[in-house]
Amino acid sequence: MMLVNYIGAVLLLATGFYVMMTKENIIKIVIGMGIIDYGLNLIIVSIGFNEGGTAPIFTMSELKPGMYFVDPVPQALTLTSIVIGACVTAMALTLCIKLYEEYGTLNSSHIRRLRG
Amino acid sequence: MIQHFPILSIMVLFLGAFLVVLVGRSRIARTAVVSAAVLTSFALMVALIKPVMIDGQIISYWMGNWAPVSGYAIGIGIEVDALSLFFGLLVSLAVMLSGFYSFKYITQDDSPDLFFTLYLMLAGGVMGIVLSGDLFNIFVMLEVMTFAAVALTAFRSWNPNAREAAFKYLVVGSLGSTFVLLGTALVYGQCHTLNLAQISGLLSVNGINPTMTFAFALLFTGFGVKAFMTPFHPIAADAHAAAPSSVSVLISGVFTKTGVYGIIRVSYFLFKSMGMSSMQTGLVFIGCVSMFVCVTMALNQHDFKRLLAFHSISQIGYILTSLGLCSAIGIAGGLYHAINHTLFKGLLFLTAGAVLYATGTTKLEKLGGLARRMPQTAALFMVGAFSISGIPPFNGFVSKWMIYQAAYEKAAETGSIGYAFVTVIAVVTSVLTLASFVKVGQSVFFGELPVELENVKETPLSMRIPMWIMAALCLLTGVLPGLMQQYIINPAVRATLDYKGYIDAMMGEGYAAAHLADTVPLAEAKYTFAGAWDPAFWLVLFVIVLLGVTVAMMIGKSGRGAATAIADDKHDTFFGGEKNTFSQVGGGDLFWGFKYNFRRYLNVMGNAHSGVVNDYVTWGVIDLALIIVYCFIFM
Amino acid sequence: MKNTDNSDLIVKCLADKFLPLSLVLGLYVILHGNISPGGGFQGGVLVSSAVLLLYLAYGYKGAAATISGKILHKGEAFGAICYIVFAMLGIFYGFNFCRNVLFSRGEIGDIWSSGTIALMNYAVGLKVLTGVGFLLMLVIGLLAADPAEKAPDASEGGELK
Amino acid sequence: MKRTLLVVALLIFMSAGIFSVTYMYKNIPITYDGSNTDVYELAHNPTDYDTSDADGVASIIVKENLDKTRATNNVTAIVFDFRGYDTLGESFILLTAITGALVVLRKSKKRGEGAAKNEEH
Repeated sequence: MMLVNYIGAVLLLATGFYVMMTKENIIKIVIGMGIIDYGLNLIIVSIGFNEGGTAPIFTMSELKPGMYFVDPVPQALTLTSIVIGACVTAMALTLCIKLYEEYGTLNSSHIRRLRG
Repeated sequence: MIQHFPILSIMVLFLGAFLVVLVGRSRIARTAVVSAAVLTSFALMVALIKPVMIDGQIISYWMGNWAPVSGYAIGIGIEVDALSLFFGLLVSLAVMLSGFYSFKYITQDDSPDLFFTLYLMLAGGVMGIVLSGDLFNIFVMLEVMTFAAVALTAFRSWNPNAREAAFKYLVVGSLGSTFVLLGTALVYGQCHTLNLAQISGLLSVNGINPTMTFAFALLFTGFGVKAFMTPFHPIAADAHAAAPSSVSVLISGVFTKTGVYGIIRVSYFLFKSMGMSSMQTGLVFIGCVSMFVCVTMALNQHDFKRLLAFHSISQIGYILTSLGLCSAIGIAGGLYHAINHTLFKGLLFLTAGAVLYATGTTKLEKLGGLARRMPQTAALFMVGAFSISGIPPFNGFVSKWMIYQAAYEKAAETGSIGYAFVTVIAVVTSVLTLASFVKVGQSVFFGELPVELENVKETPLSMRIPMWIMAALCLLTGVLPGLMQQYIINPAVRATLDYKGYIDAMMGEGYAAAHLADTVPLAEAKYTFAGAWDPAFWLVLFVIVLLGVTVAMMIGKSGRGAATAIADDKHDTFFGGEKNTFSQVGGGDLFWGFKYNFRRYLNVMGNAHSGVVNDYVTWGVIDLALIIVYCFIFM
Repeated sequence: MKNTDNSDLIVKCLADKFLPLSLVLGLYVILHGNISPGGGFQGGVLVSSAVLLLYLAYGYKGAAATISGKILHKGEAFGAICYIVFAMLGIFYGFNFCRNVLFSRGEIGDIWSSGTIALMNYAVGLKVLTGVGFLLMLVIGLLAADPAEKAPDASEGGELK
Repeated sequence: MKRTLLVVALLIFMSAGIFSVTYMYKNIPITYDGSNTDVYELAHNPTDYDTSDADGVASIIVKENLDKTRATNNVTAIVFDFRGYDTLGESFILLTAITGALVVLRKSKKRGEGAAKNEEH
């Protein structure tokens, strides 16, 4: 079960890299960065998953003998990583807006004043 | 009390950042807040020299008192050993000097409150990285640092290149963060903990399996992005050129050091891969490529700051090379070069900022003859150029000598021709560095003064003082290497090579002995110097040469030589402001022969630095793939 | 995008009804963050969605008349300072940074059962609701701006003349 | 040429990644083996619960959480207490990103003095 998640995460990462490497539209590059974030979040949460575990909350009335939790640490890490991913996207999109204003294009092969 | 110092020196920077937002437009309050923050941070770091560097104490500090339970580190730890403190001192020193410089420098831009907020965030993030003892926390602070650096790169709204540079920087930088986070996740999957000391212990018990090899490659490449090692260096050049100069100081002197610090922690401490000769070869190879490629790229530049940026990465190549040699003198040379790099590179960027402040441009073709108008800046530039080119008695000489010696000893020890070749590359790079600084000096400070720059004035005193301090430190660290080694470098070298104390301080006494039983130290933390290199002699020699030049100059001016040579523009060279009538080649084109002969190579490199962000990502991913393959084969 | 100012009556009415709801829901999530799923971040984002509702109903001018970007920016810094101060309470109490003091009051499951965790939660809530609200204000300001006068809101937090 | 290199690099990344995660799935024990931590027992008797055979930070955190911090939501306890410092950093990131957006979006302005701008390359 988890193997599918792991492999899916690796494939998501590879897709993100592919998008970032080949797509010339800078908005698509930002989308590629987003895909990479999802891959990362998926792999972190999957590392913490535990077959048959419940949400790690001590609600006294619902706990039954023999129950166990999934790993809460990766969930906390994922929360942090989601916020960081959102910040990356926000920052990159503001830069895209400005770049479009300045260059009149979203094509990354035309946004290349700095070279050589 | 003393155990609170590291966290306070981080938090004081962040608090300063938020207070700057709150005080808003009041200039005096802002200056006071920023000065207080950077001074307190530096003072707290200096106060730690005595216990950590001299007494050998290691400060471990658990956030919220969550000390390890049943041998597992449940909280986030801050740990300061000599290596962390070494980088902490470096960071806080550069932040302080550059911060004082920016008070005046930034008056040419709007919204200084935002500038100082981001500036302090960048500083706090870097401090957070080098003092942290937790892998995920390092990632978080890495992101704080990256965002602040990206925003500061885009800060100059009047610079049309700033947004482009920032976007490239953000894309490639987030690629590096991705690698670091993926590596962290895989390490958590293996060790079920995020504490550096515990990971180090558990990894040597469990051994290296394929997952950990993959994680190592990812972490190494991720920190390599932060250090701008070779396939990632174009973004560094863009960012340095677009950012305000005081931020360039931080990006080159401080930001890259976190990458170096991360590489040391990952390869020496976490995975202990530096014991393998294959990994040493790999790091030395990366360092040499960075060193050589960037110095040749620098020869071809026409922008002052962009040229300095390429030199910055070239010097990082020196540091990586000598760290890859994995002998005591190699590490000592690398760390010494790290501190020198921060000082002389900071000085050079600040002089570039002074030129930009006074003239409004950094194009080499548009500058010239500034030595007469800005004599102090010119002198400071000379100090920086001498230091970076490794001319005694300045500090670059000492560390470069140590690196040459380390490479040569490694060659003698292993009997491999490759390491001897490394020495050759290092020396050649040093020569090329000197060559390109001759070019910069000729085209910025000497030669003919353009008409537009007639009214240029020397920069204000508040900008010159930090530069003079840096220049003095350049000379001091060059003249007093014994003192530096005894109190700063050698403890850090010992901490790099013998990390059992670090693990014990973090996880409790005996943890290292239980987990690292059969690990032998990589090398003995002792070294001696070869050759006649007592810096005092060099200082005396330097003073004699300086006196000789002065005397010759005075004799020439006294008119005695007028009988044989008529005083005209032709004999007026090298003090700035002379006419270009008698020189066929302008300063910016000084090495036309070299450029012509190497035009194929330079064309290839110029095309590789295409400026398209997709290409940079592609080089990065290809580099990652190469490192993965290398690690899977040899590790 | 231009005609958002004279928007529909239905949208206005719905926004009037839903704005308090989203505020209450967001504040509930912030205030109960330490004992139920959610927390400062999620609740803060919920509250800051009020900015979007205002924008949908009344356009950028309506939103800017109600909410001051400058205050939001300062509020964010204030929230961050509060967070650091609550974290530093540990040092004042003789423990380490980030130490949870004032806990062990009340039963497990009460709001006050978790000491400074709750306070930090609220500080993060304040920080996120102001921060994300400010970000949204910036972006809708960009959407609403005429090509002639770009991003009038951007001067709110910065020091532009 | 570049295209080929790109595809090869991606294939290397994918194969190495899939190999690594498969190895991790097969040979490395999962992080927090639930059967070792009976949370029902723990919830009713938090102080005496035995964690000597811990298999990761998680089992200790779950136990210490109920014993010491008394927050019922483990994730919140980790986010704000055990790893509160990370959350601090996370909120710094948010503030940095927002300040960065403000810096990028602010109106562009001419340089104060010295008319020459940084020209095109």
